[in-house]
Amino acid sequence: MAAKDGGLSLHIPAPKARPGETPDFSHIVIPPAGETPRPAIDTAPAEMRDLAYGLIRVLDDEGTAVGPWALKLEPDVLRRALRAMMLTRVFDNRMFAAHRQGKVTFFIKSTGEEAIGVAQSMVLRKGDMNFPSYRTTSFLMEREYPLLDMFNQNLATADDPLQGRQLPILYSAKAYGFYTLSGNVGSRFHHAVGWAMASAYRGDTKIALACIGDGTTAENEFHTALTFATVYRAPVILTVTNNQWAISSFQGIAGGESTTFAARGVGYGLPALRVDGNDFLAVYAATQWAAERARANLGATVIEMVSYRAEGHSTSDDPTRYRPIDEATHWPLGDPIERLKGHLTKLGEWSDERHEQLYAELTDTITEVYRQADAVGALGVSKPPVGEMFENLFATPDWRLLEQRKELGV
Amino acid sequence: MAAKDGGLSLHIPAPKARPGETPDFSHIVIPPAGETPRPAIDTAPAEMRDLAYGLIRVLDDEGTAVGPWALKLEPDVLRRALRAMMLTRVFDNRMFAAHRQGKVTFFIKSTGEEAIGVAQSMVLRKGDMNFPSYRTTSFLMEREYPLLDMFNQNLATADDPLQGRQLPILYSAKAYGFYTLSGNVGSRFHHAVGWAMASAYRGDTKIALACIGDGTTAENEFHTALTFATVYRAPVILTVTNNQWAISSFQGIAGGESTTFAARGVGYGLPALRVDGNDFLAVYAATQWAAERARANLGATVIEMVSYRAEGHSTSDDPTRYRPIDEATHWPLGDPIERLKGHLTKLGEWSDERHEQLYAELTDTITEVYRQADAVGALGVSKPPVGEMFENLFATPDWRLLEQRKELGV
Amino acid sequence: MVQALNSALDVMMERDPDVLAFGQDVGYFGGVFRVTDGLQAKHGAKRCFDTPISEAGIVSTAIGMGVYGLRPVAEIQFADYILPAYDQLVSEAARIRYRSGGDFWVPITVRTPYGGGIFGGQTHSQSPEAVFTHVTGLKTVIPSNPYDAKGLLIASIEDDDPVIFMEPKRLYNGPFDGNHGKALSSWGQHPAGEVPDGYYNVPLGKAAVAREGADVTVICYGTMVHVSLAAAEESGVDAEVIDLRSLVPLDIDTIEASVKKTGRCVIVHEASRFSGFGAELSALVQERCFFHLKSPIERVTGWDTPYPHAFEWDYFPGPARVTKALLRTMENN
Amino acid sequence: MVQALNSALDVMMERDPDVLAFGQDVGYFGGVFRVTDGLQAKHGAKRCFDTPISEAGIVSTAIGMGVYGLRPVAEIQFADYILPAYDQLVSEAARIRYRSGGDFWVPITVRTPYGGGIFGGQTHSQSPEAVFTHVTGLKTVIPSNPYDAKGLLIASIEDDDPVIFMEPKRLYNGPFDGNHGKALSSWGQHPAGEVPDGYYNVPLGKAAVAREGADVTVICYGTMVHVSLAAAEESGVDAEVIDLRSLVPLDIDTIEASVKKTGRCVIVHEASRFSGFGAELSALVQERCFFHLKSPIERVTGWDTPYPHAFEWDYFPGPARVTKALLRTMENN
Ligand SMILES: Cc1ncc(C[n+]2csc(CCOP(=O)(O)OP(=O)(O)O)c2C)c(N)n1
Ligand SMILES: Cc1ncc(C[n+]2csc(CCOP(=O)(O)OP(=O)(O)O)c2C)c(N)n1
Ligand SMILES: [Mg+2]
Ligand SMILES: [Mg+2]
Repeated sequence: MAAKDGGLSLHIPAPKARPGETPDFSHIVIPPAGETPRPAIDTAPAEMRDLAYGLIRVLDDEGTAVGPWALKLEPDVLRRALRAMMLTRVFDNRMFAAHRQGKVTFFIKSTGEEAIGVAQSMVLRKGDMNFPSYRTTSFLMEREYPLLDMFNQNLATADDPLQGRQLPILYSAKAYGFYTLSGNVGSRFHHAVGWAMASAYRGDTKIALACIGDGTTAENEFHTALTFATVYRAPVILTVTNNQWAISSFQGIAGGESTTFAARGVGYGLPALRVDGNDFLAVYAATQWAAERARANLGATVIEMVSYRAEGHSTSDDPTRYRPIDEATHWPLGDPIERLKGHLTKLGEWSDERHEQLYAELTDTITEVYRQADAVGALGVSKPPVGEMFENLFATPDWRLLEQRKELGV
Repeated sequence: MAAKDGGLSLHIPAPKARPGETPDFSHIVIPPAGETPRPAIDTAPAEMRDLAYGLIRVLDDEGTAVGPWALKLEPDVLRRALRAMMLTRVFDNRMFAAHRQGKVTFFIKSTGEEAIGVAQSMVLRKGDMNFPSYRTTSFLMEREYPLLDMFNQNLATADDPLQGRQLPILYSAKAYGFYTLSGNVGSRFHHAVGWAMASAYRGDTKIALACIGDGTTAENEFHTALTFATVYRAPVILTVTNNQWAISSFQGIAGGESTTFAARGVGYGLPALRVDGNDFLAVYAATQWAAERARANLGATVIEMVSYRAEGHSTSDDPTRYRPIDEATHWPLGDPIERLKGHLTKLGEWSDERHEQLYAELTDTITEVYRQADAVGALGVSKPPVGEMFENLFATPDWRLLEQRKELGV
Repeated sequence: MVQALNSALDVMMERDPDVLAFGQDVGYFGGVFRVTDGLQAKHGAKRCFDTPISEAGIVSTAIGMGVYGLRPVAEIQFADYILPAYDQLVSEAARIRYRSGGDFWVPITVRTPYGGGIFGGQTHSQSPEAVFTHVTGLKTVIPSNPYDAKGLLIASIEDDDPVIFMEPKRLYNGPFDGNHGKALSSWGQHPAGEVPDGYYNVPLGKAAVAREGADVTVICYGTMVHVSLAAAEESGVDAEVIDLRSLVPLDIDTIEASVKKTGRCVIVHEASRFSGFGAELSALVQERCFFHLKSPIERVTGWDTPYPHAFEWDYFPGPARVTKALLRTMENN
Repeated sequence: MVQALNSALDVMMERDPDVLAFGQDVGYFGGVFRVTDGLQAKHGAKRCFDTPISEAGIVSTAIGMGVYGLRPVAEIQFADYILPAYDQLVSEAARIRYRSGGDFWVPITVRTPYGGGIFGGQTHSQSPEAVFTHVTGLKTVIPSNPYDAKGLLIASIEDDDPVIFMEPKRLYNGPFDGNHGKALSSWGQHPAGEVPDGYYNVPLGKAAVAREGADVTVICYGTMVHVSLAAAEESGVDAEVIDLRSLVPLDIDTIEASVKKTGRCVIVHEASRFSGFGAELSALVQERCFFHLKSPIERVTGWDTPYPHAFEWDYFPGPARVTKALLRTMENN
């Protein structure tokens, strides 16, 4: 490691494999499912630091739920989760196709990470608030956010619920417990802490949850959120989805080369769980544990969801330029849909046929709703009234907005 | 902890004692001197996480240096350190008096924290750079920064080396390895990391050191500095001086209620030491250990110096309004000057008489140099040429500065 | 003015349980300028508390609380230290209502002392209003006296959009006209120093005419109102002095009417000149009153340098510089 | 323009071992706009590398390296994301030489793509130049064509003070005059699209006259240079179009001489209007050319709203709006 002639040298982290090389995930240590203990929710953070360096897993290789984190969830609940994950994937594929057809200029998939949003949706209650990332689509799917509204926004049709103001994927859905997204990464992460503090201030029972990517943990808000969360014991769940990649930079560039992201939480005195993010049952159980802590006024929890971004960062990205083309297939934690399917099948509550049939059904639904939105007219064919540009900046527009609107004649 | 009627409640940390109450430092756990192991510098951070929760102490209650962190320092070196600490204290007192006399509007003492800057100065080599806080005066004292320049700047006389541009205490002394200070707390902490990366980039042997207060760890730079330091393994020592107070807020408001500040470093995968900051020998040994790591291209270390701000935050502050008037006398880690004096005395290398005599000598020196600066004329009596206001903004002033200078007629 | 601001907070905390105040040293201690003095003792630690030293975190917390439904009042200890929170204010607070189509909004107030004249040096003297006025979606308010300070702060807290509330710290304990050699005066003797106990507000977006005059319109705010009034007296020029009170929304009607009447305009602010708020005022006046102008619009401002410790009074745009501008502007008829 | 910028970096990395480039996705991948393409492969990972997603950290790192003695070139992926680094740029980079009495200085360049026209929505379209031009101690540079882009970037890297180098992303792959219905054109056909291979520089602080004219002076920069040129043709007004190239330092002489010649002035920028850089330009022109002005100085700018996704072309100040302003300004004689 020392430089030639005894001088220092600058270390630049690099991933194990680049295009043309063989994918290598040997650094991902995977303990057997069921092995990690589940402490009582009122355990002192100092007594469970190990959880930040382990990996909570429930589903074993045979699809059986094992160990102390295996909750008893009804088959109906599991099927509902599976459906929301599948719907997300079908929706993402439909939007990707829309991009190739030139209907939208931009889109982001969450392929491989669908378990997370679904579990969050199921654990959070009405009135709680998720401060999501742009890969939290499956949360809205589980909550049955209207698909037509979703397409209308993505296509920026005349019926866009956000009046043409936002890029595709950047939803806002207060009634569904889904906070307003923005293109800036990270900048809403701390709002969850403020929101949770407000709930505690009011003596309310609502809790908040926030999502951030591995890459984005480097932003200021990650630090301030953890600091304020620990100081005021805010009832909030702070989730890092470590999908191994930012855009073209791997998680080592975000500071994951020599420790875990869950460990950050330990540094602030917070309980921190590290979870197999592609194991729906593990994600659900960990989120549930953190929610119980928060609701019991025991404060914040950090959760690292270990997952893999199976596709490009967005439609603007070409991952084959910076990682092996087949890296996704080597990812050792599998695919969340396949794993939950396997579990349900093992339980005798699901089958290949029902799976295929559900895919077909969801595909039909998505095709039909997309058709309806497209009939309204994607941007270029239709768009919301231009006057909307001058609305909603302030509660009441000032003279500048009134004059400018007049100048534009809308 | 749960709120009435089962709702949440907001936790607001509060110190153990307010004015009129009995000081209480029972939460400061003090292991015996010599107990903490000293790992080899190339130990993996994951194997020495405990150090972040302990307290490295060398001097025992009898003033004997014990344990693996007790380096063999020559009595001359120790006397030199003692002298620099005492000089700092005499200087601070002289400036405080100057404030009471209306010669300056502002000043900051470092009473109780003098060991830190002195040890840092001794461990760093010529060419290394300290990115200090406003309580790092003793670093300049150990390096024999000219006292007259120091007074001239503090009094903003016509001979002020910073041309009247800076408040008292905000020195800049590149030639002494002391980076430019500013009133903004924290905003230079990460510069040390960039500087250290530059040294590594060049294949140089220089290292950097940065200082931050417990309160200021909440600022963005603390996070970005630790992130970049871990990613690029920058040869830098990142020091947090936990003197228990920000201005009027105790370290619990900074996130120190349920963990240590050293633990933050652990979260980023960095080695982290927690040190008795009033024990000169411990501070020296820990800083030396971190410097060796950095020089061996092993990367950054976080050090928490546990100390106590024995006086007000600054001349603008009145600590009796928010903490017990006698809190300082209850501080369990004592005074750094007294402790080093005790050690030297125990070694037979120092005595009460020599101590008194040195104080008298240093007081004479300070009195004399202060007199010289005052003869030049404190702000109001003399000041640097007003034209300086328009210099050094850019390497070459543009027309705006030239025109404005003309307009002011200077 | 400190007591007026304190009273505004007290009155609003009394009236509305959703109002709370926090910031560095704001709780037990009552703020380094004493604006929150006594509020923790009276309303409890949950309603008035200390925060970590993270301006970004303070504003983020306020935003999160605001979207929940509270009306937080955050203090940034000095305006010089508000920039770590700049991204939160610009990219989040200012944009949330717009980008969410009205789904969420941010009824927060961020108070911060600004300006020089207290020997604060480069980092306790700045006037960063222009980096806020450019931001669509933020309001910026600056009072010049205790009566307005209380009324405007109450209006800001009641406002459903984010307000940057800048307090001229040199006016905290008395009016100051820039004649720093003179004895200090207190608000006791000043007509606007009298502040009613209870609730009242001064609406945002309405300027005050601090002095009526026929010959030149002086546009100013904060400390510079007093400097401009002094200059009007010292110069003998019959100046109309407009105290903007809020920069956004701006009371363009009052400005336009006055300049059309006087035909001359001098703009005064303490911030450095280039790209300062005076530039926008100058551009607007020129656009709207071009054919009424008898002489060039002048700007009297801080220099395009930082605010250096030893040269405070050389930097501060005092009455002598305003007087010169008034006289110069009168040369053209 | 992408190749020109790439060449500037390559040439400087070749000439000076102290020049290095970093930012998000800048290393192996070569930047999301490909500006650093091939530099890591050619110069090594230590000279061109990826960073964590922390704009504040990127700029802080650059400052630390700069004071050490390197000449780092940092990329901020979109100008919309530069604000987390705002405090570092304003409170540190811009002030270090001054406050240290020349003891330390910061020879860094911060590159960032800005502006709309690429369907980027609110957070990939902004033009935040005015929040930098107000900051004493920062330089702000904006090229409008490949030749200038390379020469100005080289001059910025060589400059001993911090430079914000804003790249009009809509011009990356060809000139664009705002007529978004027209076929795309490439730089190949454009006279300033030809870029010498080796070293040259275009000095900071010197504007270019993009079109000589007698009747109105148009002041603009970046994408708006092409829009203004199109408007000059479309309107039939004999406009003199000044391409500022650097906003700070500003070439006031060229501006003043032109407006004194034409007696009319239109200012065009894409940023929102209120407190934008156009305000400073308007104020300066008015102050210096008052007695030469035949009609009010006009500003054609983005609206005082965010840049909404679906209304990109309603927001973008295109040639039709500039044409209207030109014709309006000609009404007064
Ligand atoms: C403040 C800001 N900086 C940079 C970007 C550009 N950007 C968009 S997504 C992204 C990568 C985020 O990676 P990560 O946090 O790991 O999330 P993931 O995409 O993997 O879910 C970057 C750099 C941005 N949108 N906002
Ligand atoms: C960015 C910024 N925010 C706030 C302040 C005001 N301030 C000055 S010192 C201080 C307390 C710092 O406490 P700590 O970091 O513990 O350092 P200490 O004074 O104890 O050495 C505060 C809040 C500042 N100077 N800069
Ligand atoms: Mg990621
Ligand atoms: Mg402290």
